[in-house]
Amino acid sequence: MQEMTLNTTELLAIPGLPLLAALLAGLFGWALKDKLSHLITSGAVIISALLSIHVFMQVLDGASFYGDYWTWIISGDFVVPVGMMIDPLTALMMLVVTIVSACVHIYTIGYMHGDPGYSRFFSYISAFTFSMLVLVMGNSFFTLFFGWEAVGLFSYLLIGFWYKRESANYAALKAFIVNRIGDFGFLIGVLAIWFYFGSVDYKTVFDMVPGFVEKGITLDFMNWQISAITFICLALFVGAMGKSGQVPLHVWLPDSMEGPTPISALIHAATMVTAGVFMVARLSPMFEYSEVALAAVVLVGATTAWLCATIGLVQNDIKRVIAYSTCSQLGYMFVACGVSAYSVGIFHLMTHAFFKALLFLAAGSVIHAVMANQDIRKMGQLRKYMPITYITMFIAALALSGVPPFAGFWSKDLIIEATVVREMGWVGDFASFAVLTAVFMTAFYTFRMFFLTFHNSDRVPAEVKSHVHESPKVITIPLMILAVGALAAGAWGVMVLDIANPEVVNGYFGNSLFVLDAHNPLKMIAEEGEHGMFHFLLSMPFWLAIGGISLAYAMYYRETALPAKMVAISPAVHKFLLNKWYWDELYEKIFIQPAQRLGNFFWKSGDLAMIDKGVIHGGIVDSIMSGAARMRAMQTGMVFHYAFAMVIGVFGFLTYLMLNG
Amino acid sequence: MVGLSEYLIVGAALFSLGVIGLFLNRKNVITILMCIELMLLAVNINLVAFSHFLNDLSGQIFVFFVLTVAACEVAVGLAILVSFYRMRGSIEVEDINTLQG
Amino acid sequence: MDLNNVMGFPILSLSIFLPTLGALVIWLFVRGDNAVRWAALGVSIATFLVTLPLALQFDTGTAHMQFEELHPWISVFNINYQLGVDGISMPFILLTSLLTVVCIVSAWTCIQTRVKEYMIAFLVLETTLIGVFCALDAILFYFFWEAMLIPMYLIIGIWGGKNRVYATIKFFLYTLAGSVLMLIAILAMYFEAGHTFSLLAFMDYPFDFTWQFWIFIAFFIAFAVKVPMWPVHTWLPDAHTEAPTAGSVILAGILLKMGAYGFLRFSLPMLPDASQYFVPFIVALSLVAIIYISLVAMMQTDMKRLIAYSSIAHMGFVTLGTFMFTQVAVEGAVIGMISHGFVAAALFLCVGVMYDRLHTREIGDYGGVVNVMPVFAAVMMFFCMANVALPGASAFIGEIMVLIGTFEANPVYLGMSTKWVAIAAATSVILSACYTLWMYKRVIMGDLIKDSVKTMQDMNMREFGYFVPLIMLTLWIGFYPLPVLDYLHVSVSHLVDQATTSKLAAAALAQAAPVLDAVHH
Amino acid sequence: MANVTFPFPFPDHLIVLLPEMIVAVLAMALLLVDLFISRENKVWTAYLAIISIVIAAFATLQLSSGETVHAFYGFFVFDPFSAYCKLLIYVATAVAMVISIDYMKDEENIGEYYVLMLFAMLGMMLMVSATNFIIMYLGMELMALSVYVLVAYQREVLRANEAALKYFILGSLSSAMLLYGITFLYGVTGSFDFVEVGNALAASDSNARSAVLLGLVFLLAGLGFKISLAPFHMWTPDAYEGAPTPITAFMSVAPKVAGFAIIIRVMVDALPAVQVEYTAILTGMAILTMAVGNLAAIAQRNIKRMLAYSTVGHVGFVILGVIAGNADGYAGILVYLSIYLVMTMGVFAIIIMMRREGIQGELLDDFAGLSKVRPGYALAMAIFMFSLGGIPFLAGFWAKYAVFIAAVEAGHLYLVLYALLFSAVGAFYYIRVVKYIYFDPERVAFNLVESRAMQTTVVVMALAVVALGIYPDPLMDLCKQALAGLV
Repeated sequence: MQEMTLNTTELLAIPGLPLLAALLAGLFGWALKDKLSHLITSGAVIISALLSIHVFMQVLDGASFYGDYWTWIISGDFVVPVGMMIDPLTALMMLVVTIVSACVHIYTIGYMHGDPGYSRFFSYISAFTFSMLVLVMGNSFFTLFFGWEAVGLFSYLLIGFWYKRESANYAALKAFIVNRIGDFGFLIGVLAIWFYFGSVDYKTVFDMVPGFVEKGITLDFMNWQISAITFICLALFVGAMGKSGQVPLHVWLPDSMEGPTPISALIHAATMVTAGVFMVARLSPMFEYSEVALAAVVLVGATTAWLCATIGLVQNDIKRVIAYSTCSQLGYMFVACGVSAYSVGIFHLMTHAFFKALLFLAAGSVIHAVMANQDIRKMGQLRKYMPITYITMFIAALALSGVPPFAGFWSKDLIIEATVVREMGWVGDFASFAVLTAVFMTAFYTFRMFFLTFHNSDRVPAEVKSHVHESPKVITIPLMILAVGALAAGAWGVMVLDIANPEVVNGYFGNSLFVLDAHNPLKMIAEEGEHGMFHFLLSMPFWLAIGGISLAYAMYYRETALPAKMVAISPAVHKFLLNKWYWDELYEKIFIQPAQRLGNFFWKSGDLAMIDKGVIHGGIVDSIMSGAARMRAMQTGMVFHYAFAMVIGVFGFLTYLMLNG
Repeated sequence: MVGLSEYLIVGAALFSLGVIGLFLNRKNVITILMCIELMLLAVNINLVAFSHFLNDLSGQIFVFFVLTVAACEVAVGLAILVSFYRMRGSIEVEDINTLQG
Repeated sequence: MDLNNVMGFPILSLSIFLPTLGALVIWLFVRGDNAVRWAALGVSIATFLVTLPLALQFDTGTAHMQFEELHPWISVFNINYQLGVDGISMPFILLTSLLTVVCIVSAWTCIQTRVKEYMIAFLVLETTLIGVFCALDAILFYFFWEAMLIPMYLIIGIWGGKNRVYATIKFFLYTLAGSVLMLIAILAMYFEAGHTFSLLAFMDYPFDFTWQFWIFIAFFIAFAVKVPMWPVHTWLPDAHTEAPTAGSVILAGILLKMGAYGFLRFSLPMLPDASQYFVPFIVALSLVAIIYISLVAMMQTDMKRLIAYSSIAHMGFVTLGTFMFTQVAVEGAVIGMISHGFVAAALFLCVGVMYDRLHTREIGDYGGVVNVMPVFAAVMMFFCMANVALPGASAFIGEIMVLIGTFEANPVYLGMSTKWVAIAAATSVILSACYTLWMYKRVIMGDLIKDSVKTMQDMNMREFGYFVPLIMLTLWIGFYPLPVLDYLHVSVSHLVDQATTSKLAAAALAQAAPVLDAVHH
Repeated sequence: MANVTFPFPFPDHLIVLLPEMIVAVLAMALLLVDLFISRENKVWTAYLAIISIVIAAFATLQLSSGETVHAFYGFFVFDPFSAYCKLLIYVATAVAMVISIDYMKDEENIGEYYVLMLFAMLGMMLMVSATNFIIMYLGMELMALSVYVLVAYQREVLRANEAALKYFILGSLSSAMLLYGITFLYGVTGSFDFVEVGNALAASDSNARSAVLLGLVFLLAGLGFKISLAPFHMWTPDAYEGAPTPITAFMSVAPKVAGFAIIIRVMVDALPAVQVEYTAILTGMAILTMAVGNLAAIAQRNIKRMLAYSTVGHVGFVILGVIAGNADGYAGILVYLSIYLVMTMGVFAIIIMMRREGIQGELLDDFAGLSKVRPGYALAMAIFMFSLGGIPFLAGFWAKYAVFIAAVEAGHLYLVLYALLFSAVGAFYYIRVVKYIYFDPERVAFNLVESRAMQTTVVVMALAVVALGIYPDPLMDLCKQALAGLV
């Protein structure tokens, strides 16, 4: 069967153009001036987006691509080829990445206007786009890792973009290091994959997995055994946790909001943070064979979904609320993957990309309007000033809450159903509980934020008020484009991509995802019963979402005393949530401080006291010095002592000879 | 009959006296010179005794050399001592102590 | 076309002695600081050009020594002037000649006193360093190895910081104490292997285990001091901290490699059984270097000291890879060394750039440097990221190869397979990020608060100029390491063969031979 | 007594004594000539003395044919070994004279100074050519008595007198011990001739064993004193510090050469039968010597005293060649001594120049900052110091190498390890001098007393150190050949 292949040049151009643009803007930004910088980068990314759409169309028609371009490392058997693998999963990711990125580029023109680091910023986001594309388009674990690290780098650079702000620098550092903890796991996974499969490209490895699993190879640590495939999957999943902000590695994601808002939209909502989900989906041929790993994915995802939602309930920073919702939604995606509904997870990834990017950009628009204030307690009634932002944000909020027919509903509903249907023991029960309650909370905090921002009473400080205005077109147009996505992506997914169709395994994704028959949740959903068009009216998630919105309406639509009363009921709980479950403090206590103490101990007690002072100085140098002093003292200057020494010497040697002779 | 060992014992005794005198005496450098002479005397007794019992003249010839050299040695030694006395004003052994350490 | 084979052209001798000849000319004939600088630059560039053909004409198809030269030197003791390079040593020669150019340029303005002596010291140092990598005669090797101490002692002592005397004497004595043991080991091998000092003969001679054991220990101490490995590393932070910038560059870039190179040249091929025997020990020390030292690095307040500790940690990877006896790991170790030559050197240069402006190395004295030195901040960011071993930087290639090689080496030590060693070593991914970026944050990022920092000027073209080749090389090896790996393949696989082929059977045979003869007769 | 028959044919090889005769005659002649040289022209005494040495050297070179020639009924030998040692002694004496010229020009009766050096040299020449304990003793005493006087030459300096007195007392003690030892060897063997003693010892029965051992220990004590082996070294620092600096230079090289030469000869010819015993004793002495010399030097502030201890340390290394007991070892000793001569003379030349107005120039502090004012001397001093420390590309490395490899060959691996560790310890005080020169700021002005002769000495010695460091082959070859007749 002759498969349609894609045009190599076109494929190369998709990541290539942003890279080129980034290099131009980065190296020659000083010469290009602002306008040329943003033209080059935005132009490149828009072309990339168009090409991606073109590729996507072709892929829809069944085209694909798999090939190596060059070899990165050769050493003995260890060969690292670099190439591309374009299949439906990749194509969809490219689509999401480039479109969101293009929107963010355009948006940035307005948002970052006048910033001293203007062209640098464009250079970074273009380079980020390149890295993300490498991540999704690559055909081996090494390209994945390369992209993985590169997006981490640009995330770091962009979070710390406003380098004058101490908090931003701290957040950037934190993001990088927490991500590195994940990368540590990823790296180990890659090592193990090379070791067990002797290859690092997807195709070879995936083909070998079933046979490998049958061999039942285990890994020993002391007396403890673990199946190799589980080990690999868990190690890789640690990487995914780091990148996608899953508990307990989620702490960096809310802090990353210190970066400029376009970044929050692009990197910390739509694309980079979803890389973990992408990875799990991409590696579905491996995860499918490890029940333990899948359970871990579900457990972590569900915990995150629920835990971050609770924190989101009480946050006052507009971006942080959205950030916690991002964590939470990522948790949903992982749950989806964990219950083997990979296609649904990716589907949610896509819809989430649109509505969350929109949410962030709209929030950015608000922040822009109120002069960089992010505290929702100091907003209110903004709908009067910025109608477009208001409407687009409303759409995004509904989408996030999971209200039909907005995008989020379709995907989230499927996830919840899949979770409920799939039998996974206590993990499954917990996951079902978590994803359901989180729906309620999501709806509540989203609309709490929404109402406090656009309704409620007008709490905008007077000096800011004169400045509040609707954002310029470069900002609103991307909002509108994304709003379309937030509106329609869900339905489009179900209609066009066949996500919910139990008849076609993985729907649109086909072979790019792998599900064991026994795991296929969509089939299980189908077996549960017929789903009509208005089935949602009977489903729990829908009503939970409505309930959440209603509660938010009751408490926050107008200024009421309810919130204060709620706090008064259980101040401890409120404080606990407000302080984000004290994760940061916990890490400070159990990791950072001990590490610093240990470092200091090793340095002061180990290097300085023990080795230098103890052995080198105290032991060797001191004994030499005291030996020298003793030798010096023996040289008394008295002739009779000298003579005595000679005589002693003679008799000493004589005695020795007589005794040993 | 006085045998070789008796001579040697005398020699050893003299030599020991010389050595012991050398480092027990802390008063006068002259005494040290005398101790050295004593040791050389012991050497000579040994040589002569051996020479006699071996029937070999070379030992006795050596004695003459030793005597001559000893004389030279004393001459040089006394000269240095005089020079030292001029500078230091003392020939006590314990006063020869500026160089040390 | 091999220059050597065709024309008998002594390219290695030329590379070794050109710098010293240049130094001699400068000493005798060049007057005036600026003239000296230009002359030294000229000499170093000429040396670099002379070493280039080594790479261009290198035959990657053979593990034999190339560009060999052999002349009797001290006939009484059968010591020869024997030079030659293989794929393992050749890159280091180029690295040396390149870094010397960088060092000379970097010292252009910051060395104002005794310029002539400084340049001469560096050129002489270059001679000794290249000599170490070329020598195929053990005494010649030792000769260059030790001779290196003299210029280095002077460089740190004369042009160093406040505490330079302590640092330089510590450096000198530490290294000397280590290397006297190497001399005794060499002498022992000389007698055991039949009165020859040829490294190649040592490699072929079947030492029995007792010999290997003790010789290995002696070599190990000498090399471990140089690498340096915990717990004989404490000279390095002091030496680095006090050395002038270029001194740190050459120290980190080349001198540390000499130790690991020694392992590759002596321990592995000559003493395979002892090397195998000591693997758990060395693995343990390497892990200590990676983890313990990284934690120590994190707590440093002096930038140079921090980078010095980071060097030790990175060299932990090198020793780990070296003693895994797999092709990938050993090649990774070599790449790691080369890469560290660029990255650590560049980081020291970065500190040097700042030091030239504020004359302090304390992290706390900086902050917000990016505001006044954006280009510099970008360059330093690049090298910090390279130090963290981000893919795309040369360090990544080295580390990943070492990890891959370690993971697959797969023997079991102390009841644990090397997989767990690889995993423990991989924590460097986290730790290196912690100390490097934390420093970067404190030094470069932040608002401009300190008045002193406000006065700093961004890099000039000269300063930028010496970073450019380092950036390009770091990226080149990061993205396209194949050319370098090509040099290594055959030599390393030969080395791995040697290191994994036990000499004990042959040794037993050799000892039994006289007995057998006696039986026959 | 009419029929006296000589046990040998009448001496027909007296010609090989030509260098000794030249030195003896010219020295005595110079003593007379000196009376006729006016005070201003006293420098000519030095020149004449040097010329005498050159003539003697010329004669020695002419005579040396690689053959071993005995003279004086076998009391005296002229072989390549003695010729080489004599050449070293000539060089050491001549250089010591060259560097004396400026230093001693204000002394009274300077003529006798050079004559005494010539006599001391004559004593050493006899020592290296002696094949008989009598000649050995006479040579040794001639040398010692002359040197006692030379040490005390600055009569108005207290410490010079004190140094001489101490040296004299202990020297006499050691002579007595040496003689006492010799008497026992004589008593057992009935001869003073080395070879006959050797043969007789080999044949002697075990009854005589304790007498032999007694003789051996006393003999070694006496010989060890001359070359400053611990515990018979204690005169060394005091005498070196007190003596005029050129004499210190002279003493730290020439008598050592003679001493080692005679030790080698005695060991090879007379004592092979007790090699195990003397090796044990010498090993003990070597261990002590290396430790004492290298450690005590660290604590010194006076560079002459430091160099005295350093000499002790070096002697500890050199003696390894004797312990090795093979041709390589003896050749190594010659290599070591040759190189040591070059380094030491260079160092002392610089130290002498450091004596300037009001400053003795003997303290380490006095060298502080030398490199800034006189980079050339600083470089030379650094070269000498690194060389003394045994760092390669300088000659000192090969010196150590030559004896160590012989000791390893003889199976003394641990001893060599010990020696190497102490050479690392020793490096500390050498590089500390470099530290003063290069790293410290100057504290006092440098108005060096320079002369063409001194400068030449420094330059030649520095160049020699570097040249021998890079290509020591000819020297090593020469030393190997010098042993041809001996072993």
